[in-house]
Amino acid sequence: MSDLRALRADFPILSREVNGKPLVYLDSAATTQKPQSVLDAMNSYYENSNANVHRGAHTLAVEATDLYESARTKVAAFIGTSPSQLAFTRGTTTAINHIAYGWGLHHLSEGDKILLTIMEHHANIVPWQLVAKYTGAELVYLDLDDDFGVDTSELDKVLDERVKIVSFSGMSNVTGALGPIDVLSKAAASVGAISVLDAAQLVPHTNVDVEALGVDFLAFSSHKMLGPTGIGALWGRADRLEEMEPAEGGGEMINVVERHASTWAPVPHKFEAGTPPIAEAVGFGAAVDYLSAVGMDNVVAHERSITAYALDRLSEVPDLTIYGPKDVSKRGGAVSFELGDIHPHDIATILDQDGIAVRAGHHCARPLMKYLEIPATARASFYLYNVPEEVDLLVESLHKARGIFGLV
Amino acid sequence: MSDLRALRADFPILSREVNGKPLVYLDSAATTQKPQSVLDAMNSYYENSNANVHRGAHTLAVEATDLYESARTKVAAFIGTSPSQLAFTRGTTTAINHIAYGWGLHHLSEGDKILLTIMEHHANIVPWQLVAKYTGAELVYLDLDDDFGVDTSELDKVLDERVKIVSFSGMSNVTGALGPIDVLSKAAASVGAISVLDAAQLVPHTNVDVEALGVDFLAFSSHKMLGPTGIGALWGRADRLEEMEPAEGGGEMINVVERHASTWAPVPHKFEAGTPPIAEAVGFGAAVDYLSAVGMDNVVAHERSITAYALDRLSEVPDLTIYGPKDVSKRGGAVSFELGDIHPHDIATILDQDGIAVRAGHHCARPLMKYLEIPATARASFYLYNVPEEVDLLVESLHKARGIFGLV
Amino acid sequence: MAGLDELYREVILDHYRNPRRKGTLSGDHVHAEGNNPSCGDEFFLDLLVEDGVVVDAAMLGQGCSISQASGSMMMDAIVGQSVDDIQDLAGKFRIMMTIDEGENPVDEERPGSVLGDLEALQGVRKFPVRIKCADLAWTTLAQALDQTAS
Amino acid sequence: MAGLDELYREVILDHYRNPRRKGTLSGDHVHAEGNNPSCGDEFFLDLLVEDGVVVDAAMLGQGCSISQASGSMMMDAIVGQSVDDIQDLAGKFRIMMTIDEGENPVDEERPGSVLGDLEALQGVRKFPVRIKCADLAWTTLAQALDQTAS
Ligand SMILES: Cc1ncc(COP(=O)(O)O)c(C=O)c1O
Ligand SMILES: Cc1ncc(COP(=O)(O)O)c(C=O)c1O
Repeated sequence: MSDLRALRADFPILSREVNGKPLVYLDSAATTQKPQSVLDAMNSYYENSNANVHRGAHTLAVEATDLYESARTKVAAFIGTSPSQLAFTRGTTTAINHIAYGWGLHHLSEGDKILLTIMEHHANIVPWQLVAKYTGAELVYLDLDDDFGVDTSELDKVLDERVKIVSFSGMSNVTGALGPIDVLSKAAASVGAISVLDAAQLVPHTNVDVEALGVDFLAFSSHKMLGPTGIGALWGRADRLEEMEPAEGGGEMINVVERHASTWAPVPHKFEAGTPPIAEAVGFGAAVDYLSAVGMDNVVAHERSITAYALDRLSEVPDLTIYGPKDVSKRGGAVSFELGDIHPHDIATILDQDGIAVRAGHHCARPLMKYLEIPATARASFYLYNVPEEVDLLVESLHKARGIFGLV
Repeated sequence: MSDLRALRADFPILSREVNGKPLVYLDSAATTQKPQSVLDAMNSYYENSNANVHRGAHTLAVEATDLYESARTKVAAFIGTSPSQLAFTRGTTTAINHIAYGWGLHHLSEGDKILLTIMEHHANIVPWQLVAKYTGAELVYLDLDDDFGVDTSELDKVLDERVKIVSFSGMSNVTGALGPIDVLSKAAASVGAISVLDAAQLVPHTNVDVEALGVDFLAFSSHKMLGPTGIGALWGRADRLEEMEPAEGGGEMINVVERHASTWAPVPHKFEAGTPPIAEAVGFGAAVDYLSAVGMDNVVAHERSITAYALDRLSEVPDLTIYGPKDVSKRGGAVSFELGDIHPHDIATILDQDGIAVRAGHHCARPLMKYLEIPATARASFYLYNVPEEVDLLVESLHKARGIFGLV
Repeated sequence: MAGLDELYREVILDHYRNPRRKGTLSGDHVHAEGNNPSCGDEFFLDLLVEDGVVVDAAMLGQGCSISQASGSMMMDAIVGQSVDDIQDLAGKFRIMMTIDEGENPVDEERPGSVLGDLEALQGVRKFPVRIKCADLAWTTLAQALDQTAS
Repeated sequence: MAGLDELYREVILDHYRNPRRKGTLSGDHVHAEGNNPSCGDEFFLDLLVEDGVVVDAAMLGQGCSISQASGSMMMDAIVGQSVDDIQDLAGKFRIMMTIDEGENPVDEERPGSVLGDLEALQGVRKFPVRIKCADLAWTTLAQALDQTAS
């Protein structure tokens, strides 16, 4: 197991106790913890350079603008692209909404189709439902195969020229399953549709070279990759960004504003209306610096081995069912499970008494839950700071839950 | 002069130097500096309680949710309303876009009118241009009177049943002029239109009792009132929030998501799609705590006296023209001016050499600049941490600028 | 672990696993649906009220042990009772479940004397995030009773 | 204040206050418009190119001393020159204005020998945020020349 144990000291929260036990944080798919360097970068911004960006000739404004734009350069470089193709948004959700309003609203008509998969997060469903309602387009879903992967075998049946958008997740936040990026981006291109990748779980946990993925747009969130809340990013192919309209209007994103009409600033600024999340960009930049210093290959190796260990250990627990691929090459570190007839919410409560943080519920993926015919799951999810002992504690606490519920 | 001088020690950045001189920060209308307590609150959140909100049964998730929701309660209380009427947004710009998309798009038709004033910030123009384009509605502007106030004398001429939205600023970020809130909110109501108040400059600088203002919606930003970037708020009358659709779709804002349609969470959650700016909410809450501890009446008194002093001292500078009301009861602390034929950008550069930060440009209010027939202004703006000596330094540096440009 | 023992009492697990009056009513009745979007718990209630008395009731639901046990216990507690008595009971239940509002009506000396089995839910007070689980059935009941009132 | 003296040289203030070739061209010409949205500076350029030579030019603009002086100096420098020479000049200007790209072509020993009055803009390098002011006229020129090329 690639040992990143020493990194734990960089994360202040990991030394706290919960209910008298050391915190065992297994909820990184919801949001990750932050290293001190990310907090330091934001504090330093506020204590030394805080000013509004892009509009000032004074020193602080210049420093703030430089910090903001160099954060853009860092985050872009992290996914292998140029800063001119990366707009900061509030998060994955906002990025997908921007694509829906900025591209979808202008390119969809009555009877057009938006192709999704049934494993999507609400963030990649609801925005499309909204623009579908406004334009008369229709949502179509791909279901799953037996191993929780997206079933692309029937793609032919749904794929035609009416499909204008194919939007799908790179990694499910429920099952951990990787998305068929290659198949779906090519399928989209083959009928002239755009492909949109929800990379909220992908960018934090894999080595992404965005230009090589073949997709047109990609969205991700800072808070799921060691960075602060309040910021995320929208990447687009240069030509797609050009043809996309801004979803929000306001300051910064304009070229010339007249009483009755305006022209837009160049990409990517035309997608950044108003005062941007400046300190958050600085923190996001520090987060990718941190991940780069660790090395994404190490992160991937570490997560794989801890996930493999967890799948292994969990399979020892009687009555436990895992919802997700067993093969670690087909999945990330989000592990959803059920334990007998103990409701996931009860599991989470019992584990919490041992200081263990797992998520329980529909994980913002209700259509998937319905498809799997389960109301909810408990989910443990791992990141670079988790260690195998934490898996052991999880398993121990699950045995305790069985005891409390009298499972034999 | 209400002396808040001692507060300066709470703002770490105020002890820095710029170009070898102590920083004189006169750019608070663009963004304000942050007291240590705001940074501490965010650090403490990240170091102790960081988790995603609303979806978890574990301790950190509960703490994070409590902190997030109690921030909502604080910010709501600060403007005299209940938390159920306050949604967090990315800022004023996003809040106004949400109203434009969430209410405007659904209530405007061809030939309807949106009434604005010519002193609006781009944030209160461009979103309306966007929905006007989508719906066939039309923008109408009120011009200014001789004292830089909005001229409401011709209101009758533009007000009719086709006016569906009246959106205007509570305080101009360029001239400092207060908006005619009472007149315009009543005028809107008289024709069944909604009134939207851009309070980006109002909430930070006055004692706002939102329920008494008579408007339907109100928007403001955290970063202009000692809080962090990345967050702001949208307030609405309860019935208006009910009739407003969500602008963004995603997690958190839903009740039930099915494949083809969804229902929404109750107000205000239906306006908060995705992971919200959690740490930012905590910081925003700490910022209103700070302002409340100082007392908004003291803030207002302090700003009035420093603005009066500045108007006075600036009037001594030859060739200097102020764009804005002279009467401090009609204005806030944003003071725009021209100095002979020295371009505002050159003024800002010269002042910056003395450590003085002022803004130069169109201040995101190009239609106003065009109306005033000036390309740009220099703007000094004040907040609770400014002291009269800083006005003296400003005046001194302006004399120096006259020298460099050979004005006699 | 004291907390957990108080939370997951025997009687709660029994109601969770053997919910009373599971099903639907046919014929005349009012129907209400409740759900907790944050955890996905659901509770569907059918109620037959005649002359101010709940004469029959049925429930369907899914969710955690607390939400389902609370619903099942509620069924036992309301059928055969007058709407007025039920409102009174609901008030007492609400106070019992509320951390800092009013005095807990439960008589600690004589367990079960005030709210019957429902008193087993007291342990939930120590788990604030689970209170809304216990409340779900009762907010659904309030909706159903509102319909009979109008 | 050394920096400010270098920035606001006499010749710059002169060009700012007395811009050369202010106005528009009538008859055949190409037209280009540039602006800096962040500060509001504008520069409108009319260019008459015949047989690869800029034979006439006129400008209108508003903005700071740097942007307007840079434009005015550019007018002096380009009228009567071949497009090739102008491209060469533009390249040298760009290098002079760029903080860390290539070696400054300006001959410090013999001021004015390479770029004429334009060399006065060297002081702008110390004020990075003002570089785009100095560049505005030149990016507008590039647009205008693009039109003559096609
Ligand atoms: C009057 C006014 N309205 C709106 C805004 C936009 O606020 P933000 O950039 O925080 O969205 C500003 C500040 O830039 C402003 O001064
Ligand atoms: C797969 C996936 N997509 C989208 C999102 C939404 O991200 P955010 O809430 O940061 O906007 C999440 C996380 O909640 C996710 O896991």
